[in-house]
Amino acid sequence: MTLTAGWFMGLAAVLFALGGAGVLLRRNALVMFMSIELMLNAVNLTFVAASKALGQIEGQVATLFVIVVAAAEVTVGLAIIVAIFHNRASADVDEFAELKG
Amino acid sequence: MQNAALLPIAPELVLLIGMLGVVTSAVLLGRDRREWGSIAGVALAVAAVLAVMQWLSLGGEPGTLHYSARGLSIVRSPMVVMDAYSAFAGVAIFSLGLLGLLAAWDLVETLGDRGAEFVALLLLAVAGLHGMAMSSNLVLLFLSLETASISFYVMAGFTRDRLDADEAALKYFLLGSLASAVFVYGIALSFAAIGSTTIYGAGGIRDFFSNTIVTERGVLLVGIVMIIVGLGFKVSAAPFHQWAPDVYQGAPGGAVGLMAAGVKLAGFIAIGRVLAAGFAAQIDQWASIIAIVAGISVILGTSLAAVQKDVKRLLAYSGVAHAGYILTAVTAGIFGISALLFYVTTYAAMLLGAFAIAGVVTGPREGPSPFAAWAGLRTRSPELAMAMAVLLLGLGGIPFTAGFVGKIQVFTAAASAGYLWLVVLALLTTVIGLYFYLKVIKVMFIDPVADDTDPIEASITTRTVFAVAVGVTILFGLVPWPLLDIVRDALPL
Amino acid sequence: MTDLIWLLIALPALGAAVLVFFGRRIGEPAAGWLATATVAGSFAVAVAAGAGFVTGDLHPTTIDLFSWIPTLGVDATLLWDPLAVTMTFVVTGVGALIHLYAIGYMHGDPRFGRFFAYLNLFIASMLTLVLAGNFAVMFVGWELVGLSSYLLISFWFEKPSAAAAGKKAFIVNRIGDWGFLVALMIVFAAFGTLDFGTVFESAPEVLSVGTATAITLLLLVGATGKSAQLPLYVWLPDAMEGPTPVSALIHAATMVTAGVYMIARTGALFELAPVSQAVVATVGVLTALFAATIAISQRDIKRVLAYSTISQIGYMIFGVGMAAYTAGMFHLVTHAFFKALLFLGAGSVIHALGGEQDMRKMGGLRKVMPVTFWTMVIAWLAISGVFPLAGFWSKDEILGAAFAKGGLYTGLWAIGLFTAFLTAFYMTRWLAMTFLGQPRWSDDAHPHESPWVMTGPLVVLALASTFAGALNTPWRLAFEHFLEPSFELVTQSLPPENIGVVVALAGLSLILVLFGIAVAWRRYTTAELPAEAGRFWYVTLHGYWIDEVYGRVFVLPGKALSAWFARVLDGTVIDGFVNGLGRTVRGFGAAMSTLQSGWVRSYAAVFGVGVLVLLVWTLVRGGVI
Amino acid sequence: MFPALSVLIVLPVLGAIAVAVLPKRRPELVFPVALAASILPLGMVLWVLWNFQVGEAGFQMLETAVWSETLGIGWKLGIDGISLFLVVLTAVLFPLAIAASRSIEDRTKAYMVSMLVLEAGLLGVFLSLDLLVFFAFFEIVLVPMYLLIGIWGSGNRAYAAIKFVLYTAFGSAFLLAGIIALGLITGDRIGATASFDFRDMLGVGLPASTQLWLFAAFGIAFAIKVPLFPLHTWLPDAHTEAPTAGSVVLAGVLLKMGTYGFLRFNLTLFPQASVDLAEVMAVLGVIGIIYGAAVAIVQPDVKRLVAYSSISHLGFILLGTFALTRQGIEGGVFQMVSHGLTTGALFLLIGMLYDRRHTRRIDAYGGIASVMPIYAGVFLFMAFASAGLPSLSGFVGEFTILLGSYLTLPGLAVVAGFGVILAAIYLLWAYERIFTGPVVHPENEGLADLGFREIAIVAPLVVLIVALGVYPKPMFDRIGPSVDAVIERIESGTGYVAPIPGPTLVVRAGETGED
Repeated sequence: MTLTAGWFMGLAAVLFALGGAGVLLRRNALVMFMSIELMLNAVNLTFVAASKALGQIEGQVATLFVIVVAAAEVTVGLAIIVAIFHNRASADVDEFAELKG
Repeated sequence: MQNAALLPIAPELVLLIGMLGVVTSAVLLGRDRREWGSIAGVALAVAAVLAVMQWLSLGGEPGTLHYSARGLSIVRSPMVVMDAYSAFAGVAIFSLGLLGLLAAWDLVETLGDRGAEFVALLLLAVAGLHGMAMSSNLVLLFLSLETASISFYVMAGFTRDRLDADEAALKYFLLGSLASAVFVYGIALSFAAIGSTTIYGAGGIRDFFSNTIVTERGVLLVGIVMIIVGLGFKVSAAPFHQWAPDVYQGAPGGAVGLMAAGVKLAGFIAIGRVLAAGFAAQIDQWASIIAIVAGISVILGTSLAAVQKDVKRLLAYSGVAHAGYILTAVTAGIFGISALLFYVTTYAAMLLGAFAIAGVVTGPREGPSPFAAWAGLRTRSPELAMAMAVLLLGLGGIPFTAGFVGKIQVFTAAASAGYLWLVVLALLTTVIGLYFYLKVIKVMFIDPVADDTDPIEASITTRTVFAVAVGVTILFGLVPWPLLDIVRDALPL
Repeated sequence: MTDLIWLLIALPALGAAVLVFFGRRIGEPAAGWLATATVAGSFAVAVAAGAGFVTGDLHPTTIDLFSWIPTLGVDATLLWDPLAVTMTFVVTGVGALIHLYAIGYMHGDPRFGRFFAYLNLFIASMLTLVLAGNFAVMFVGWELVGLSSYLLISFWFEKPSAAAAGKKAFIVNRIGDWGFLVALMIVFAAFGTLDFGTVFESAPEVLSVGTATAITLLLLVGATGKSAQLPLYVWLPDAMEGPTPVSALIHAATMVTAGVYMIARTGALFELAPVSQAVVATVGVLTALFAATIAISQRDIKRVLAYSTISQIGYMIFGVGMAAYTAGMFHLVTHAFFKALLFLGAGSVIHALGGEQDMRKMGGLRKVMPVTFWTMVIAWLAISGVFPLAGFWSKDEILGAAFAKGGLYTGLWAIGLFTAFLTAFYMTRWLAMTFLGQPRWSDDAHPHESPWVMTGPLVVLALASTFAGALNTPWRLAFEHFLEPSFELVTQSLPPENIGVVVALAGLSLILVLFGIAVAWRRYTTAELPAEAGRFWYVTLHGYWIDEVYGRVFVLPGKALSAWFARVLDGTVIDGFVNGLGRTVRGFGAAMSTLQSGWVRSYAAVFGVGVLVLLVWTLVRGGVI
Repeated sequence: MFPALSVLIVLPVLGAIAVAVLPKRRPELVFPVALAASILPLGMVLWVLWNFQVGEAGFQMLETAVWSETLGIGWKLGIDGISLFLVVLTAVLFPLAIAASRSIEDRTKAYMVSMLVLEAGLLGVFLSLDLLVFFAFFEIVLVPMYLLIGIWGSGNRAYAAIKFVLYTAFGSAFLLAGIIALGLITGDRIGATASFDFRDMLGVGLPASTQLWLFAAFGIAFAIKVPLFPLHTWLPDAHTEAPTAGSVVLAGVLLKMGTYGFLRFNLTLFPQASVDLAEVMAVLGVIGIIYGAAVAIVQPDVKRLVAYSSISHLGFILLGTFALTRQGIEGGVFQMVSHGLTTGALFLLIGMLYDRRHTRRIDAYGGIASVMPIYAGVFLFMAFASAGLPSLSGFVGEFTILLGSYLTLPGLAVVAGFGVILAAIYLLWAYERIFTGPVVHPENEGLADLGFREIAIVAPLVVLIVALGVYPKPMFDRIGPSVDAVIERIESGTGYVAPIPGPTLVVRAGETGED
């Protein structure tokens, strides 16, 4: 059995789903955010796998951009989470439900 | 044309230079000096002028393709496209940005030395918004979208001391990141199916569809759905809309206008580019998805707006409905683009104006804007009340406002695409729309005056903003023909 | 001269207009004189223009004034023929006298001018009705007399009963008008025109018996309303709330005979519908009997006359119903004289007694009011049908015609004959209770004879009541010949050819009448009024409670239904649905807003579900899974 | 050529602007300026009336300015016999309504601006030949009306105002969908993206099923406006709570937008559907006649009573229209005008009483005729005019309608005739309770009779009502050709033959009865 691109993309899909489940199930903002990072990495895996299979470099380039974006999100995300922790001494997202309705 | 290579990205360059100028001058000037505001303003104005030049350089020939760069030697297709569509989007987005800056100025003045950061972020966000309009490459589109979004995450929480602003920022950030992940996953999957992330050029997405008969379309469809979801989230189409009310309500009154209007404007322009141009060949696949999303949006948006007691939340939910209305035009593919452009530009202006007024009524730093604060506004500030009334009527699609002309167009487009049921559904929800817009008018004009009867004075900047918004609403309601002629020509390639 | 027929209507109409606006300024008695002058002027025009028919020089003429409703082809057309002339004479002649009388009667009323405006309006309306050259114009007059009648009955509107009576009159009339209106619809559909000439001439070819019957029965509905016949007579007794000249003019002499006139006018249509004719005759004679039985026990001086009017018009309807048009019209004319006379006499009495109308508080007025009394004696004999006064000739002509027709009509004749007996009885009772016997009026009443403007008309009318019979006697059918041009298209029912039979019939009825008079005379010229106790008196005094029955059967359920419509159907059902729709939208919104819980993870969940649903739906639709 | 119709629409708008820019410190100028601004269109209308070519069936004084080729929209105005008198009615009622608004003290300026904008909108509705522009005017009317009811109304005004707007907007939603669909179909036929030109649309032969759908879409909007049972419950609330001028305009002109729409659009654009649905519509009309009248009888509020009477009267118009006979339709057009005059006058009169006593409850009055004789006289006149008394305008309309509808819908015409009886009942009973009898409430004793200004307001209506009742020919001469054109259009578009009354009708009825 050879590992075709399909396997990698399947793995990526599983990772993506796991990341999504993490967002839904974890209450800590940081962990949720990490789950999103996991999803982004699943995307990267997909890009790379497809790029390899198609013989296109475009996908690999895309991966770099996604990584950069993920990094940018981290900085901003952490800043926001820190600010909110500063204000409320908690990072539990279930406690932030002032705005609703 | 000489130096054409730089013209397509010239506005972005100007904005980035402006951003640097703002940050450095803020450091140089020190506290309590806000001259950097004019730098930002000039940058935005120059960007808008450059967009006009882009339009003119196309020589009135819609759809002339200009590449900004040859790209990497292996990649034969362009990253950036300059066509009538992107040029029009440029004019609209940069003008909106300028108005957004004016609207935010009251807020900026309260921010002290952090004001410059805010303005810099604003410029960055605007650059990102227009990047969405000119991207030929989906990854660049993602990048632009993230540039704008991340700036907005920060702007939403800029008044850090306020709990609701924090909450808004966190929600916006978490959900926005989630949506971005889905969006970029969609790009990856469509890349896997097509072999390109670029719309135009040899080997691009359009090229692929014109040369290939797609038989295995599973991955492609998943990709398209996820791209729609990602962009649909940005324009707050239901059921991906839930962030919008909370964020709009929690975000500072001075900042929320541009956040809301800008993202809608650029988001729909991107949707038009990606779906109507990029995936035009697959219209039979995605038009019905769009129709469903539009249907859910108009129903949920209006019925939820009908029960709101906060003007900003109400505007957010009505924005969901408006997203639905605009999406009805998307079902017609390329034939709905003119309608989409007309609607979304005028809508953005009205929305920005309405939020600007909210920023005056309940304060530029404040989040919530409950009805109680609006009661009897007519005595506290007849000017604001009148302007708000006009904007609300425009949003409600009353004749002789731009909103009416826009509705006519999007619904005509949808009907011509055969989605008559959607048109009827959407029109019925406009009735509910009328209900809640008039409810606000009732609060302002009919209900007894609240205890707080101090007159409200709007600053010259916000005054300019809602004056322009009201002007757009009425002018393009009475004589929409010039704009109609322009959007007719402003089609993507 | 016929070109100026429009003046007949225009004069009183102008008078009405002037008096409505300037009546108060013109004041008393000038306003009255002005009004009287316009009617007298009309009478003069009528005499001048109608004389030609007596000499036979003139033929029926149609005068087209102007195009009225072009889309229906309806013009404002007047028809000047002997029938119209007859009615015009009655309306303007009797009308002028009553105007004159009213100058005295209404003396001191704060709205003196307004009263004459209304009277003039009535004359103009009535003339429109009788002069109409097509159905539409006739309908105009038909409704306008209803209006005038409403205005005049409720003239003393401060009295709730008067206001209610006026309203009742108009509404009941409207019910009849509905029949008229529907008849016009059918006529228009069938003929394409409403013009009398065209309709009557082409009727035999155009109309089937069924259609003709429908039209004529609907016309009868109209006639029962206006002419107070069964079952729509109920408004007339109440209409006595109006000032007495009104009762005389409208509710005795002229307006209530409009139905008779209308049936006579449309005889060409009735001709084609024998069933309708029988129905009309039956309604007429039954009304005559029915109203006479009620008249017997009434105690109000005017109510007796009101029921008597209903009864007498029953005779006329009976007459025109069986196509005895001349006889019916003849009775119409004579009745106009003696009934107007009776009402004016009653008015004179009421006037003298300061508004008292209860006959039990009268009696013995003979000596105090000699002119009134003697004119009333003539009227009494005339209406009772005593030879040789007017009523005798006209009533017996109707009865004779019925007898001659035979069959069903023999039965009707018998009823009519019996009614003649009743008439004699109750009129004698009326005269006796009012003028004979002992005075029973209250101490503070100071009866006196009325001024000349009131007694003058009495005398003139008394003379007319005495001699009008000569118009048409079996030996000299002047009236019949006069009317001939108007009835060229119809076959009239006539009294028996054999003069001996006529005389015998007349003798029979005269005997019955004298018997009736005798019975009543014995009973009511006593010192003490007989106690009218017993079931018969009780039932008839209350008019068989027909008003109450109508109230229970029509008015109350109608109001209840309306209230149900308003409250339940409109308020609960429809508005409930509408408001419910609004509530549903808001309820849906509220339910959805619970999804908007504020928890970021639930938003993410909704987002995820949305993505999944869209994915599944797209893939299924795309045929992938 | 002189753009008379554009000027007509623009004049009130200019008037509104003029009122709006009046200096704040001169509040006394608002009323005269507004009044003058509403009289100007009346002068213009008289000019139009004078220059109207009698005997011409088509649109006159056409103005065409294409706005957008691609969208097929343009400023296209025209007037024909059907719209002419509705325009006249609008121009006549507005000055009177404004003149009757002296008692408005709160935000007078905004009030007058609303009124003038409303006038422009209504004129636009009747003059537009482009369906989108028509729709724009149709819809814009909601805004000033909402404000008029909501701000200057009485009692439960907020509810009434929003109910009015939502009801109408609900219908408009379908109307707009229908217009868009029809515009696209039309564009398809003439080789453009879309065309909303009414005259282009006339050239499109639609299949019967499409006609049915579009008829329904247009019909719902117009049915709500008319209003037709059971879509009528907005009307009593709106009429009752609106200020006097609002009620006058609402009943006098706004309702006519519905009947006008049916006649102008449904009948001509969807002839087959009109023929197929004629009976249904007529039945609804007749239900309205009886139901409206029946409910009017028991109303304790005099304004509500007149409001329900409007439902009844408008039912007549609908019956006449869908009888699909010349007489019925011409009568309908006539009745639109007549009802505007009589009901407008009744609302004006009620307003005058309301100004004095601030109640509309019937039982708060009684014996008013003794204290206000002139008022009582005028009121009674109007009541009879409304009840269709011959020689007044109401009769001409109803009579023509009934005779015309009997030709095709005999049963319904007969039932509709009962409406005439009921009208007498509710009006006279109300009159009896308000005006006759003794003065029972002491607060009514000192009521002043009509003043000069008030008499001047109602006098023109009295004159018009009598004039139209006695000599309606000039109106019919102008209405007739245009209605004939409508009938011919229905006949040419379907197998329908409009009956000609007279002996031939019997034969034809027999023929059609067999096949």
